[in-house]
Amino acid sequence: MSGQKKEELLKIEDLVVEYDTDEAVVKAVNHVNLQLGKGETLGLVGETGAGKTTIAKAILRILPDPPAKVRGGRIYFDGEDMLKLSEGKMRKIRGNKIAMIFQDPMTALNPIETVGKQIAEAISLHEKLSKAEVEKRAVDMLEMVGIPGERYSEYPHQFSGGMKQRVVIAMALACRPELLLADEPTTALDVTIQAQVLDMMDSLKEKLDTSMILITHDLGIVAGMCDRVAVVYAGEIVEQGTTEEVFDHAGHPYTVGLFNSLPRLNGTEKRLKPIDGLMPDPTNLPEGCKFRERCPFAKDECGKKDPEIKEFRPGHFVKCVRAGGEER
Amino acid sequence: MKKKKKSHTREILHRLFKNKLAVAGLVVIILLVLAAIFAPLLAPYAYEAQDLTSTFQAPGKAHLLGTDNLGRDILSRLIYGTRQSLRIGVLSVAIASVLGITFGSIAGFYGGKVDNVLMRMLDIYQSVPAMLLSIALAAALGPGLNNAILAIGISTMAEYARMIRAQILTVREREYVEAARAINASDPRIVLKHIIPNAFAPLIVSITMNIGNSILAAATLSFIGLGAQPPLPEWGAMLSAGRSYMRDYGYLVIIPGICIMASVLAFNLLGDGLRDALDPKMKN
Amino acid sequence: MGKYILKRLLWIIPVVLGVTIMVFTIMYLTPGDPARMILGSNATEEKVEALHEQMGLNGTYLQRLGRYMKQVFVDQDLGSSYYTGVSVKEQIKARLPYTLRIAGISILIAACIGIPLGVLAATHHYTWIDNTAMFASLFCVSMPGFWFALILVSFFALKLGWLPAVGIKSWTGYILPCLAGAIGGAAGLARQTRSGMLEVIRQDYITTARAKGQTERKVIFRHALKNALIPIITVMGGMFGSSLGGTLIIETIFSIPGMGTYLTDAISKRDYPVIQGGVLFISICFCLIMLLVDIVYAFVDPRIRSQYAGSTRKRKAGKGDKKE
Amino acid sequence: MTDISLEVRNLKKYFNTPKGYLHAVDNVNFSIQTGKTLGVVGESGCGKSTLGRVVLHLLDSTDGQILFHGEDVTHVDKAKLRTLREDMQIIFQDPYSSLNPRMSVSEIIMEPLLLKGGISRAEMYKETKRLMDTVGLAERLENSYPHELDGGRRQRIGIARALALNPKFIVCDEPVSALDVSIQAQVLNLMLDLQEERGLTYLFITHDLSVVKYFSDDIMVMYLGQVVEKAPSDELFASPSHPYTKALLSAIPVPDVHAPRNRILLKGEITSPINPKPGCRFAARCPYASEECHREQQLVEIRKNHYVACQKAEELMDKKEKL
Repeated sequence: MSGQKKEELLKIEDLVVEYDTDEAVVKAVNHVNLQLGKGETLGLVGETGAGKTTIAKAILRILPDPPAKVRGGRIYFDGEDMLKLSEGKMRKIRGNKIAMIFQDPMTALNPIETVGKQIAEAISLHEKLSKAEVEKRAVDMLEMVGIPGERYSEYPHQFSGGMKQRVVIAMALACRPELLLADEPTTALDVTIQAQVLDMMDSLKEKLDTSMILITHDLGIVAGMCDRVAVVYAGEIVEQGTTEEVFDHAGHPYTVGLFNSLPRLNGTEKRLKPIDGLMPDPTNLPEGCKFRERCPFAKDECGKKDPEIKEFRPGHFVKCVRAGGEER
Repeated sequence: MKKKKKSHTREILHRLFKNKLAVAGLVVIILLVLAAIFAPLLAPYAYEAQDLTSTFQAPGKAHLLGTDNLGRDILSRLIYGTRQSLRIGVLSVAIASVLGITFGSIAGFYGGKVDNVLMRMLDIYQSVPAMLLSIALAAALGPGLNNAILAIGISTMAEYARMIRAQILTVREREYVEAARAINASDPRIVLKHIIPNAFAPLIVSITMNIGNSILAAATLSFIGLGAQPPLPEWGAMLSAGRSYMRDYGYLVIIPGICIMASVLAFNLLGDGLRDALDPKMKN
Repeated sequence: MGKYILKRLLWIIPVVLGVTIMVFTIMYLTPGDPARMILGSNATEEKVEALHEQMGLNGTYLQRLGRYMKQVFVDQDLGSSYYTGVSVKEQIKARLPYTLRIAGISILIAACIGIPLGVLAATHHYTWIDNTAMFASLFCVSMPGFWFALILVSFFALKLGWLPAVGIKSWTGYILPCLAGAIGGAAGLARQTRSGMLEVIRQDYITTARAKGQTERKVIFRHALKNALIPIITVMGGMFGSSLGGTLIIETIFSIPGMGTYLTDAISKRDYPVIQGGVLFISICFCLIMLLVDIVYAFVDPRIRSQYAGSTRKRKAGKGDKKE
Repeated sequence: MTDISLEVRNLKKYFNTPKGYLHAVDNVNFSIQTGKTLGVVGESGCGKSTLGRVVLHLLDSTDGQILFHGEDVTHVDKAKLRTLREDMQIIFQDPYSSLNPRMSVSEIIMEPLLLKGGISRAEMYKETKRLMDTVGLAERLENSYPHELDGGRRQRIGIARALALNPKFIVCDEPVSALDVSIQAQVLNLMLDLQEERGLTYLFITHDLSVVKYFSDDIMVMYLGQVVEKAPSDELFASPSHPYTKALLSAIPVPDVHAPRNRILLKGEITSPINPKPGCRFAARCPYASEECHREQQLVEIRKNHYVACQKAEELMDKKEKL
C-alpha cells in the first residue's frame, strides 16, 4: 500500500461545478484537485451533499446540463484534458476506458430490456465484434460476477437487489475499463450482501487491473478497499493521503470529527463525540474555511481567507491552518 | 435548504405567480368572472333584444361584434354567455368531484372487498366513453342547461374517484399516518388532518383543468341541441345557431368559438401552472 | 400469459352485462312516454296501453330489464326503431364502420403528430421549442373539435373547394373529419408523451446508458422512448373513447351516415331502441379496444408479462401488509 | 414482576399474501428491563420492523402474548389502548415521511398533547416549547415546516413528538439510519441522554451493527422472522455463536486499517419468509448446515443469558473466526 510513485492515470485540477437553479447558484464542487495512479483505489469520503457524486459525474461528463455547469478546471485522463474533448471522443471513453456504477441498483437498469442485452450494449458500443461474440462476452461477464449465464435473457425485476448490482458491475466492467467510478455501490444493500459484492469488486479489480474511485460515506469500506482516501466537505477536498496515513494521523478537524462520530465495535466509549452543527448551505458558503463554524479549533484567521492545502506529512495533504501543528 | 420562513401555501403561490402563462390564465378567468357579474352593466344591449331591421350586421360601430340572424347584438350575448359557461364549469365539476371523492374515499378507506367491488363497478361505468355517456344522460334528462350540467357532472366523476383513491392508498402508507395512530389520533382525525390535506394537490389541479373541459363538453352538448335552449346566450348554442349562416357570416361561428377556446385555455393554463407550483419536482 | 388473456377476456362478460343494465336504466328513468309521443296527446288510455304492450314498455323495471337482456343476448336482437321500424342491428352494421374508421384514423393521425412532438419537446426541455410545442398543444386541447371542423369546412370546402363539405363518397370525404377528430388527441398525446419522457429521462438507467458511451440519439430512442411509450399505450386506448365521442359530433357536421348522425337523430325523437342499441354497441367496441390495449401492454412490459408467466407472480404491493 | 418493562411471549405475525402466509414474526420471545435497551438487528425482510409495530398495536398480532409491566396487553379495548399508547411510543426511520408535510414543527409536537387533552392551550404551548428545548430544537423553528429542515432536526421533531406523552417505553425503528454519521452521533447522544434522564426503555431496531453495539444492553439477532441469537451486547460481539450472527458481524466494515479482515462470505441471498419449510431458515446459506438442520431449532441458553437457535452453537461458540 505504498501508492507513492505510481504512473498517473487521472488528474483533476481546480475543478469547479455549480448548479444554476431559479433561486440561487449551488456551489457543488469548489476547486477540487485529485490524482489517481494506475491500479490504485481512491476512496472519496464525505456526507450527503458534499459533492462526491458530482465529481464522479463531471469526470464522465454526464452531469445534467442544465442545471449543472462545469465552471472551471481540467480533468486529465491518460494525459489528455477530457473537458476539452469533443462529445464524440468523450463517448468513446465512456463505458470503455472509464465506467461508472451507480448507487441504486433498483433503478440503474432499464426495466424493459433483458440484463444480457444491456451488458451486450456496452460491449458492442466499443468493440468490433460479431453479434454472437458480443453475446458470448456478455454471458462471460455475467458468470464472472457470479450469475449463471442462463439468466442472460431475464429482466431486471427478476433479480434481487444484490444480483442487480452484480449485473451493473458486469456492465461496467464489460469493456475492461482502466478506471471504474463506483458511487456508493453497496449502500442500498444489506450487510452480508454488501460483503459479497465488495469482495467480488475487489477481486475483479485485481484481475482486470482496473483503477477505481470508490465513493462512499462508510469509513469502514474505505479501510477495507482503498489505497488512498480523499475527504470531501462542502465541495472541497479537505484531506488527502494514503488510507493508512489518514486513518492513523487524521489531520483535518472534520476528518477527526468523522472518526469520533463513529461507534466503534471494539471501543468501550459510553458517548460518541459528534461534530456540532450542520454542513453549510451550498448556495451560501461562508468566507474562509467552510468548516470553521463547526470546528472546535476555529480561530479568527480561519474566517478571513481560505486555508491553503499543505503537505501535513509526506504524501498527506490537509486543507487547514492547523495542519502541521499538534495531532489529534 | 432555504432559511426563509414560508408557509406551504405562500410558497406555492409564490411559484405560481412566477409562471407567466399561469398568471395570464388567471387574469382571463378573473375577467370572465367580472364579465359574468357585471354583464348588465357591460353589455351594450339586452341579450335577447331582437332587431329585425339590422340582422347579420358585420362587426362595426353600432355593434362591435356584429349581430346575428335575429339582429341580436353578439357582444352582449357573449358577455351574458360568460354566466352560463362559468355556471356549467363550476357546477358540473362540483357535482363530479363530490360524487367522485365520496366514491373514491369509500373505496380507498375501506379497501379490501369494498374497494374491489367499487372499482370493478367503476370499470364498467367507464366502459361507456364519457362523451357518449354525457350525451345519453343529457338525452334522457331532456334538453336544458341544468340537465346538461348534471349529465356532465355524473359522467366525469370517475376521474376524481380514481385519483382520490390512489392518493389515499399512497398517503395511507406514509409513516406520519402511522405516527398519528401511535399518538391516539382517531380515524376521522387521521383522515381529515393527515390524509386529505396531503392527497389534495393533484385534485386541485384536475378540478381547475376540468372546469375548462366541462365548458367544452357543455358547448358540445349545446351544439347538438342538448344543452342550453334558445334564447339563452350560451356560446355553444350560439355557435350551433350561427352554423347555418357560416358560408356568408363566418364571424357568427368564429367569435363564439374563440370565446370557448379562450376560457378553456385559461383554465388549462392555470391548471398547468398549479401542477408545477404544487410539485416543483415534476417541472424539471 | 394465456391465463392473463383468458382472465381479461372473461372480464368482458360482466362489463358488457353491466353496460347493458346501465344503458337500459338510464333510458328507463327518462321522463316522457314514447307511446304517447307517437300517438299524440289526444290518444285514449287504452290505445296508449296497447302500444305499451306492443313496444314492451309495460311491466316493472326488472321485467322490462329481463326482457331486454333476453332480447339482446339470447335473440341477439336490438329491436327496431319506433319510427322507421328498421332493425337497429342492421343499421348499426351499416353505420358503425364509418364511425370506427374515422375514430381509428383520427387516433393514428394523432399518434403520428402527437408522439414525435412530445419527444421533441422533452428532448428540448427548457428551450423555446419545448415552450412553443407545449403552448400550441395546450391551445389545441382547448379548442372545441366541432368548431375546428367547421373552420376546416369553411376554409377547405367552402372557400377553396378542394374537399367535399359533406358526405363520404370517396376517400377525400375522410380527410376533413379525420383531421378535425385528430387535433385534440394529437395535442393531448404530445403533452402526455412529453411528461412521460421527462419522467423517464430523469431515471438512473438513462444516466447508466449515457455512462456506457451510448449516443444521445440511442439513449433517447432505445432507452427513454421505449419506456415512456408503454404508458402511452393505455393513454391511447382511453383516447379512443373520447375520439369515438368526438366522432359522433363531427359526423353530424359532415353529414356522414355513421353512428353519430344515427344517435343524434334518435335522441331528438326519443327513439329508445336506437339510443340503447347505439350506446351499447359503441361501448362494446370501446371495451374490445381496451382489452386489446391491455394485452398489448402486457406483451410490451416484461414486468407484467412475467407476472402471469407462472411462478414469479408478485404479490400486490401496498395492500397494507407491510413486509419487514 | 419488579422491573420488567416489556415481555413478549411466542409472538407471531403472519401476513396473508396471494402466495401464502408470510411469516414476518415467528415465535419471538424476549423481555426488556425497565431503563434498558434491547437492540434488534437483522437484514431487510427479517421482520424487525413488523415486530416493533406489533408490540405497539399498530399491527395486530396473529398469536402470542405481549405483557407491559406485568399486565397482559395482547388484546385491549379502545380505552385501554389509549392509555397504553401514552406509555408506549415510536420513533420512525425516515424523518422525511414520518412528519406530516402540511403541519408546522410546533403543530406536530403539540398534536399528541392536543389529543390527550386535559390541559389548557397555553399549557400545551408551554409544554411544546419545553419539548423542543429538550430535544435541542431552537425556539425560532416552531413555525417552520419539516421540508425546510435537515434530516437531523426532523428526527429531533419525531423524538419530541414521541416524548410528548411522557412514555415509559419507546420503539426506535432505525432512528438514525437515514442520517449522516456526524448527525447520527448527535441524535444517538440525545437518545442516550433522554434514557438516562427519564428512565426510558428502548426497543432499538436497526440493521447497523456498530450502532447497536454502542447503544444496546442486550441484542437480539433476527433472521426471516425468527430470533437466531440473543445475548448481552458485549457477550454477543465477543462470542457470536450462531453461524448467521458470525457472518453478520464479520461483514461489518471496520473503519480501521489495521483491523484483520476475515469476512465470512455467505452464499446466496435472503429468501422470502412465505410458507417457510420447517427447520432452520438459515440452513440454505449456512456453511455448517447438515441433515439435522431440517428439524426445528430451539433457542437454547448456552451460557448465562446467551441464547442461540443452532444445534452446533456450543461447538461454534469457541471457534474463533477460523477463516
